[in-house]
Amino acid sequence: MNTLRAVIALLFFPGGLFILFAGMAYEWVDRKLIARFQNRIGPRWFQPLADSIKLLAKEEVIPTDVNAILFVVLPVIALAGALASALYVPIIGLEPSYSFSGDLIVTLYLLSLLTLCTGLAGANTLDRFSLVGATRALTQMFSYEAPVLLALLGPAIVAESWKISVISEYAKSHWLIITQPIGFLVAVIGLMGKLEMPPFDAPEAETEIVAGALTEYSGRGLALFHLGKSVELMVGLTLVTAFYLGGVANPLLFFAKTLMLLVVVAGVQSLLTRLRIEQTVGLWWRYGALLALAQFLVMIAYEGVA
Amino acid sequence: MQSQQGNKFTIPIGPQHPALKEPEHFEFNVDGELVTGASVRLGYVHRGIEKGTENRSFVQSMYLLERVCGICSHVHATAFCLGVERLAEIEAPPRAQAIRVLVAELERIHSHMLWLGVGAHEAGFDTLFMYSWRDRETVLNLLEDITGNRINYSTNVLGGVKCDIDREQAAAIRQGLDFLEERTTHYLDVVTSDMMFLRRTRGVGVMTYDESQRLGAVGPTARASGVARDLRVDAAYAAYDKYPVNLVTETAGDLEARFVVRIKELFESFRVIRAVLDDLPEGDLTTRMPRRVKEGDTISRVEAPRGELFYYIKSNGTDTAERVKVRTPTLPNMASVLTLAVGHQLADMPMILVGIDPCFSCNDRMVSVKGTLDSQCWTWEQLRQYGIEYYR
Amino acid sequence: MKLTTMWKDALGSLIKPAATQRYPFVRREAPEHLRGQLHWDPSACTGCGLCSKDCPADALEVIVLDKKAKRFVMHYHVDRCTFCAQCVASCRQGCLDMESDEWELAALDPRTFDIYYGNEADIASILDGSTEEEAEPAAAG
Amino acid sequence: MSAETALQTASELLEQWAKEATTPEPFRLDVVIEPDDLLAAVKALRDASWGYLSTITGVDLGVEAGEFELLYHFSNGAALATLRVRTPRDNPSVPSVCGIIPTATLYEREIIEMFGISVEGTPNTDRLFLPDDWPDGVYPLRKDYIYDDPTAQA
Repeated sequence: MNTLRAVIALLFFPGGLFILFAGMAYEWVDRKLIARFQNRIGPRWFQPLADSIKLLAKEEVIPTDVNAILFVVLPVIALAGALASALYVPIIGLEPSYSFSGDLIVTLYLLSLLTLCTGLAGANTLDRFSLVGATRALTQMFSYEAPVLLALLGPAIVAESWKISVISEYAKSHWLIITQPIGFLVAVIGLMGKLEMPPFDAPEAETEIVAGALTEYSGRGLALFHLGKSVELMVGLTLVTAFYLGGVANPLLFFAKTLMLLVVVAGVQSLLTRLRIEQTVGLWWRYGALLALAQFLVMIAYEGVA
Repeated sequence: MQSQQGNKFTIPIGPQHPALKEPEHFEFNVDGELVTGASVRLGYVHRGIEKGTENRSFVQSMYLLERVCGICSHVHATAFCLGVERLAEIEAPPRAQAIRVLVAELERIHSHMLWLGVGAHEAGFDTLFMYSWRDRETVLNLLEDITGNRINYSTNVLGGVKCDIDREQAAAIRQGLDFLEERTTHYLDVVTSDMMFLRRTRGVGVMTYDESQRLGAVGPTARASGVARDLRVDAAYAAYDKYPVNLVTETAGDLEARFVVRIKELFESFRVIRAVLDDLPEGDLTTRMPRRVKEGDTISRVEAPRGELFYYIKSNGTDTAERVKVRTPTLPNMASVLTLAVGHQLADMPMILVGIDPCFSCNDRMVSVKGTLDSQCWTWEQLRQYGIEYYR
Repeated sequence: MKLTTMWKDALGSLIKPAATQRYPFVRREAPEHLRGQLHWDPSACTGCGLCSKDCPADALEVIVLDKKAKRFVMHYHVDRCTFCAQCVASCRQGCLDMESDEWELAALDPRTFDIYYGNEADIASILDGSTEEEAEPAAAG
Repeated sequence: MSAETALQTASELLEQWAKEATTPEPFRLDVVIEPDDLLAAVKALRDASWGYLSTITGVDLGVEAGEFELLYHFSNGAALATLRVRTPRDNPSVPSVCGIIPTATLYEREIIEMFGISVEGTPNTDRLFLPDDWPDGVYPLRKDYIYDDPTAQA
């Protein structure tokens, strides 16, 4: 029975197919919202699915002078990392399928895998746009990773656990957005940086470096990277909601909360201008990291007093 | 101008690149994210227009020249018409001249709003891009209503204009302008107060007054550096002496100043169009134009949305021009871009390039198609055959 | 300096209908002066050929069958036409007109772009005469 | 400075090299000079900061005339000064003005490609407009160039 449960969890629900479709749904909502903010119609509901099917069905061109194995495997790892991370988070407010003490750290690293793979994929090809994109993607990763980690540490400390389920249980009774507003902000903005959404889309700034690290990817590889990104969007939103917006609860309410968060994220995306890479790094280290650290210290001091 | 030797890493931008919707090849040598050298290769859309005028009549040449540029087509036709009319010693009636000014200013609005969107898009601010292009539709619809075409209006004929403005159209234009004026005020606010956007424009790509003079920049690019250079003021053509334009200049010389100059010029355009509508002279639309034009040469200059447009027309006494030389405003401004590029961030390159409002097809006017096995030069018949085969 | 200046537009758009036009599902009415397909009224034509002479795109051919009997056929290549209306301006008899309602001219078959105006019998005689010429490139492709 | 005074200044500046000076149109001054005097004349205009170089026009006067004419157009507000330089068809050559006006390089490269006039001392002679495999020695804006078949010419 246990094996069957594992197979279902991995392939159908909440991992595997479900998370793929849910990720695409979130991507659609994101695109639709941005379109509406820009007074456009936006895509129809099946557009992300249609895009993925089309890309998957297309020929994948492997450039000469690249490591072909790496070229093919990297997108798979990226998607696998994103999918695996979904097993440890309370998707649509349900209990995570797997849970152990310290799963928060594992999840965070699984989520970073996508950026890492993107960077490697860019560095693997000889294309100049890819190289510049890879450099930028990795630079950006190093700038937001530390503040985000600090921001997510906050809930972990007050809940006194590294286990996602414990933290979200704690968050049910404590709306951490009120007690740790800076942490919430840093986490949301960090999520946007992770997903390379505007204004942090310098690594894939199309007017400068075409598609950044993924310029040489076409067909299947590109589809897998895109799917990975959609899944991460969903996982990231779930994580932030579970930690800061009242934890796991009624699935419908939980879903509504993630959607509200998505509206905010889409609004920020459509209203802000892209930052240059050095501006992004400056922003994170000068404000993001310091603020997160300040809040962290205040929290430790508070815990010490209490 | 040419690329510096000992380059480290060359980033090609174009001929196919999402930043430039027109084929042009730039090479930027970069050191990390810093640009250390820049060079350009034009000609990807060279259509042989200058040569083409040598075996076409003046009437046919006008339409060919109008297609030098898709955005500022009217100014090309106007420059050519004014030049040929001067050679033929006729003058278009006042009403025709006023309508030329009217369409030229509507075209300037269309061009500047297009540029505003492109500039915002290059900076990664797609919302401004979408809104400015949405509002640009207003002016395109007006142009369609007046001239019959959305672009390449073909308003001019030698000796006058084809289309008239009736009362209904005038009312529609006024209504459209009111809407645009309100929106333009808003956009001026956006480009001067949006913090994130200013981070990408303020102090970027600065061209000082002296540099601008030395490099011979023209149009809004020069005016953003404080150079008072505008042919509508300096050498009023068509009916600009009757409907004077106020010069708009800024002194900062950076990208923000270029945005501000262009948006402020929009207000001037609104004012001029209203002045034309208020005081549109009555009379004929055309005068009779002789088919043969007297021998001689003339220089015709008009202020295109991008700057000074220069036409040299030489006639040999037949109905065909001996030589037509076109110098579009992008060419002198291109020199300024390549000089400015050095020392800037790679991320700023598209912005600086777009800052001059480049129009590459304007630069390339001379017929070649890429893609045959042995030659890039195709004859017209081959080209036609290729097109037929391709779509069969 | 504000963090963002366009938030009003963005939020306002959420409740406004989209500016996108849903062509071809919803069609906007064409403006009165739109230049669409060229029409030729043979009654006043004198066969002077000014229209085809001035056409910058070689889109017009006036075929004179019999000048005295006013038997003219106009061969109009829609695919070459640039809709500049110079022919309309050049024609002194006012035979030419660009219709504003016929503007959706795209077609899959290139033959739809060859339009003949004139007396049907005349057109038939011209088509018979030129069949040999036109058959050749078709056979080659 | 009004256009009249500007033209007055220009004609005084260029007087010593002028073989012939005409005013074909209002606000225009055409000065015919020798190719050897070109640099000095351009420098004189430049030093007096008289306008800017609008463009360089090349004109093929025809095979019979046996000459090319280059027109250096300087603009200063409404005033236009044109330096006319003639060079023989069999060995066309003019000095480069890039030393004085660096931005002239794009115009000079166009002249080189389109007319095959050698511009002595221009910093860059790479192809600017024509395709990479355009045959050498074929110059499209010359009058004896046949439009239909560019590859057949030599």
